[in-house]
Amino acid sequence: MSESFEPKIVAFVCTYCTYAGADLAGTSRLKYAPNVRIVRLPCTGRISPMFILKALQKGADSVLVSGCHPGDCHFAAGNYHARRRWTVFRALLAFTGIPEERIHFSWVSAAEGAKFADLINDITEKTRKIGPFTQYQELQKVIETQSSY
Amino acid sequence: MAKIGVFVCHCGENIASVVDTERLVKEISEHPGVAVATEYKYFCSDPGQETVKRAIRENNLTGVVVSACSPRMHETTFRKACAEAGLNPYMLEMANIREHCSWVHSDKEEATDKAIEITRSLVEKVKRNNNLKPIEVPITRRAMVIGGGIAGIQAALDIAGAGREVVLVEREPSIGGHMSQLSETFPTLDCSQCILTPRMVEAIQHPNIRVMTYSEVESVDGYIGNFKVKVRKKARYVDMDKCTGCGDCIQKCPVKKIPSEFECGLGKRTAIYTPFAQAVPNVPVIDKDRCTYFKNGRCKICEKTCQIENCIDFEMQDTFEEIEIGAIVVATGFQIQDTSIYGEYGLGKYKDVITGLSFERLASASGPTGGVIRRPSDGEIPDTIVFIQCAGSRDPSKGVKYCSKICCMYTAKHAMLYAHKNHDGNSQIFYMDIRAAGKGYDEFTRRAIEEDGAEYLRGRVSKIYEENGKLMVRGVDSLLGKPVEVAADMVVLATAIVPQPDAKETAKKIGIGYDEYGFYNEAHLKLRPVETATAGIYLAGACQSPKDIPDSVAQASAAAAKVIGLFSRELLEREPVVASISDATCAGCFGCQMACPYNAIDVRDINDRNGNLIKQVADVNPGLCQGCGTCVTFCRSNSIDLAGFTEKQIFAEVMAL
Amino acid sequence: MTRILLKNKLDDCIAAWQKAGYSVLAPVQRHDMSSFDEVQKGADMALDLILPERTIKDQFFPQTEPLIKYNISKKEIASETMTPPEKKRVFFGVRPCDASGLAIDDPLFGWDYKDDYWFKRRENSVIVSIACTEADDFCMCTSVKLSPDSTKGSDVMLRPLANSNGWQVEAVSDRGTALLESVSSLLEESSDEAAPVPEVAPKFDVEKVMEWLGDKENFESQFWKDISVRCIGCGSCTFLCPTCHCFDIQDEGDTYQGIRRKNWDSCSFALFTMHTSGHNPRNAQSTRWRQRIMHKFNYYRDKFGVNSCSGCGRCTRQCPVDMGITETLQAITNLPR
Amino acid sequence: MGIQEEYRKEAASLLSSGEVKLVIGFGPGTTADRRRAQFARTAEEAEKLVLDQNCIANLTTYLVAGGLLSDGKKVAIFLKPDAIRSLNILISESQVKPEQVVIFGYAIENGEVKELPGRSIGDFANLGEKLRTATPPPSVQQEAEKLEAMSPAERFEYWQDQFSKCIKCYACRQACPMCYCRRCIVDVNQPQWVSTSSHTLGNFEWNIVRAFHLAGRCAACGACDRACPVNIPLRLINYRMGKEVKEAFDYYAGESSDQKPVLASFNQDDPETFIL
Repeated sequence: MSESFEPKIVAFVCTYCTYAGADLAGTSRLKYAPNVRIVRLPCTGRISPMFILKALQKGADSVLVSGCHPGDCHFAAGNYHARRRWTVFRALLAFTGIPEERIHFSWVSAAEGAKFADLINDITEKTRKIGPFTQYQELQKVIETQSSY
Repeated sequence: MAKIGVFVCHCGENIASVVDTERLVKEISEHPGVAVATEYKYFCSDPGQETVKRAIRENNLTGVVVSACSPRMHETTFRKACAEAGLNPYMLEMANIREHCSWVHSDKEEATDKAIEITRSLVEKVKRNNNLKPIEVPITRRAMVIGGGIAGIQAALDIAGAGREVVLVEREPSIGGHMSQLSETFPTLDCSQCILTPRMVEAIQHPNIRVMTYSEVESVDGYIGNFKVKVRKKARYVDMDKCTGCGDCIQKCPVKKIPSEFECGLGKRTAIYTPFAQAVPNVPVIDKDRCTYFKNGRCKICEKTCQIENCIDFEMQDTFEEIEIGAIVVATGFQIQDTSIYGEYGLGKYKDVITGLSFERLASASGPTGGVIRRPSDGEIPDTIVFIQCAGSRDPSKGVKYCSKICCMYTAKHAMLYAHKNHDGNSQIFYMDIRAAGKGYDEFTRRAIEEDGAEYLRGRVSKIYEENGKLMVRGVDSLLGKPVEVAADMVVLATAIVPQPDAKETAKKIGIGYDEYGFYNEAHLKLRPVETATAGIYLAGACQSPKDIPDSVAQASAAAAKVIGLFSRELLEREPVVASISDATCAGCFGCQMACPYNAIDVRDINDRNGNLIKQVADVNPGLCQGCGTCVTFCRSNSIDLAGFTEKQIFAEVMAL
Repeated sequence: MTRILLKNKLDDCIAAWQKAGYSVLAPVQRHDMSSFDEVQKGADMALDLILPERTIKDQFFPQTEPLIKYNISKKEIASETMTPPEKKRVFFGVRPCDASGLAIDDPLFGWDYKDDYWFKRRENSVIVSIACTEADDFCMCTSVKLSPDSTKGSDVMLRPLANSNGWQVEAVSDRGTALLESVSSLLEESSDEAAPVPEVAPKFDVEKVMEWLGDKENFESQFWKDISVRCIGCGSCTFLCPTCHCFDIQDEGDTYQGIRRKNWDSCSFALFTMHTSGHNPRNAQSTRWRQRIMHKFNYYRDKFGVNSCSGCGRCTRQCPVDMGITETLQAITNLPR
Repeated sequence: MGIQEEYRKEAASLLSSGEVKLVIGFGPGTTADRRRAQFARTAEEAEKLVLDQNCIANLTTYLVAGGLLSDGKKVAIFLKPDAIRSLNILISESQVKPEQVVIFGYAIENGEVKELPGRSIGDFANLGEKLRTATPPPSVQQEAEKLEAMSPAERFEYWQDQFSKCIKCYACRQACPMCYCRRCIVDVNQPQWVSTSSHTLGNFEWNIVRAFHLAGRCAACGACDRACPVNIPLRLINYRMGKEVKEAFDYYAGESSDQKPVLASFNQDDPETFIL
């Protein structure tokens, strides 16, 4: 893989836990890779599989979905619903050939600033290793070209 | 056309030292729809906010992005500023380039690129923000307190004292709870009944308090300010209004040998009974399962004894009442753990191995022994009592992981009471640690040791067995590092405090969260300790975690203060982040209804002009909706959307990344 | 004596055309589907099919086609037209019904506005058709007054030899003549007989159908509701039709750039006529099915003098619920008058 | 009397007594082995219904089309086990009221039509267990296993080849009884989550979204697969999703009519091995 490859990572997070966890990473001045872009949602229950597909279309090399630990959801059960969807969606993506190592799921609480920072570093590193998600990005490129006949 | 203002904050050096704010401003001002982009040292300062306001007015901005700190920090600040400048406060987004950027990255180039992308993405989002209005919900200013122990009584009295109506629901025949069973209370050794009974009487006589004993909450519907609580009033078979509390029926009842729950089985009661002499209300109930009439169809001696016509009514049925309630205080209390998990301690096998709560009854002047501490087996006064602390608490393998918090104190108290009543008595206490934090608490345990001769042995008890009429307590003194054996006449186990056996079902009925044990979850352990995650429902007492009386009372007053605060307004304003459903496209599968954690989704009929049903659709009750968006994601036809986080907004946000 | 092309010369023929700058496309069977695609040799072709599942229309009017690229900046939206490709193509092994379909659609694409995307491709393509020797239960070219060897829309017509060694070759247009010229050395004279054309019994009386459709009284007839009750409203018949030509224009892109595309659309879809208000003038499947039939056998003829159907039968052959044009037109034919 | 005759007779009597307004069954199709849906409204029409081993379509699709049941009247319908599963799902999703449907149940075993006794959905309650243990068509299972044995890149290529064929005719959606939405997500253009263009990317999105929406709701009737005019093996994905909800949540779609939708419910101890 070329050394200059900087993966693009899109994270969909809930505002009460993981967003706050990322805030804590900030207030604790923990350093992590700048490759992640965070989209804030009220709850993991709000995170639709469509978000993940669109992020991939927009060139994300990895996607992270993260929220409150089970039992800690601000909205009581949003993360339990989310967890079921993820299980199914993850299997679906895997079956259609979208590698599991490009879609990450985690629980990061408001107190886990360090976990958030480590997670981003880890995902960045792993994605850097497996390289850009060219397969999917190629599909986008095809759209932009006229058919040959 | 969108006219967005972008305000890039330096946060002193916090942002500007890492992010090239000048480049950020330059690039973002080239972004379509950005009318103004400017930077400043502290936008949260007064002059900073003034700049924002002026920019809104001068440019007729349609949206504002403040690139600064976390929205959790200053969203409210800038929303207010927007509102003051005449812009709908929800037309604001915060681009978090501090916590999520400058504080966590060091490479200036990369951090600046990231800051630009974060800001752009939120500019695209804010273009699609909608003017929102806080939701106003009317409040029923009547509270319900569930549980009539000391916490419930305290909360009820405080709320009632502030002039608001309270319904106090207790499932036992009398209010009073566990505190009414206690003999004396630490650390002052005042008589529990003496300090509690006046409160009980005050509660039942208070014009603002309606006490519903022998009643249980069946269901809770609705939402903050507007709950509908269904209460089951269990058939008492005695007319509350007619009974004078003379007690004749109790005297005459032929079934006299029922182990009294209140006396922990150490005393007896009748089939028609009040749990204890000072019961409030002083109206007996008939124990249907034990009553001869209910069993055999014959007896009715109580009815014949009763001087008042139709006061005892064997035909009485459970009745239900639906009550409109604005706020709920849950004070359902605790139970003690069933210590038979420790087979080696022989609770149940040896009559003289008892729980701490039983000891309270033995020590109580109103108890079965009149306050003389006697062995349950033969009524002898014991010479040596062994107390075992942590008999269930702090034991991940057999008991519970947590500390039950009150056992160190009450064991010290027990040793003291024993010493005061039996000067030659010898008390030996096996303990793990002595946790006596609290006003006057450590002094109290010291007193037990130094003045009342309590002997503390650090170590666990491995076995209790009977030998020559003595209970042989075998354990290890871990300070000396050698086995010890004590011959005791009685053993008292400091059993763990656990949630009520039906705590989880109750939580589901009420709609609140609970932990792995069944203790109820507070909204935030430190900052919102008396609120639950469900707005309008508060916690008091040991249903949240093991507590002593002062803590329970303090929390009850805190919960009451929350309720009183809520009731100080006629209308409740709520964040308008709620879901809404499109009638036209809803397919009526009602999966959203099942997925909603708040029961906020109803079925609504759509009729034609003649009133014929066309279809049924799902409908969000904005008063109940908390805005999690779980339904939005569930909806296959994309018929649900969430204000503040609409599909369009998120799509734009992602497409701008 | 006629000119023939022997099968063993086909590869040379392809090579010659490729040398002359043509891409050669033919029916191929790939990924469990038959359609027109580029081939390098005769063995790549699936010439034994009665018809490929996809039509040749796809190659002139693709299912999705980019028209304009645009870039959004603060000052302006810059756009760039994506011009249709001008690659020269030979289509080999086209069935007469598919070739006819192209001819039927020509007037539509050249009517008030000359659609370059269609005509650039038409002008640069030579259609080498092969007459049918087999038909199935769904074929209905004769019902729409075409035949298994009609030359409409073709530039060259090949008739399979009875001995299966090759084809009789006949140029039916100037473009066809020129194409054959380039491979004249590969053709030979022969007296071998052509295989007989299959009997395709007419399935309906198109004259009667047109007459009934032309009667305004029948527009609101209960007939439409009854005949379409089975229709599930998918677009497979329209998308597999060699003459259906409806499209939609869609912008696809992100915040900064995008592409305006021409995508197939179908009168079978409820969304096709849905107004922004939510009102839908064709709000029942029966009205949409009626539109399809009326369009093909009434409106189109009114405007362009030809029915918009070449009788390939795909609409029934591939219909998930076994419907199609044939059943409806048969029913109209049999209606009591 | 064979089952075809028996059902014809009963259908005719249901219609003539006015018990049902319509019988949805099968009739002869264009070719000898094709059967098509037949809508009998009179006893006479009912006498012409066909029931043989070629009657494989899942007719429940018609129950949810065009407000058929909105007048509250009853409809009789010919259903084989997979279609009964579909009906269970439709009932559990409030699309069909069970009391409105009279069922003529049948199963095709070794090329023969067997009667499934019972007329209302409740009579088929024990079918769930029978279906649960039944394996999907071995060909589907084998093909899916073959795919799972591939590397992700190979699988991606496989689906890329398959999805590139998709023309977005939505025959899969229209043929599926579970796609009863009044408006499909693909028809939402504000915002356009699924691109309507039938380029491969758009086709990926569409097929992934549809498979997701069918997860835990597919009765494996194969209607989508048969409907697809370009032969995309859609059943494979749906089979894989069915397997996932079975393994992860012990959920078998359409087992009963009072099931909770698998993605609208949860267990606190659902598996989560993949969550960091």
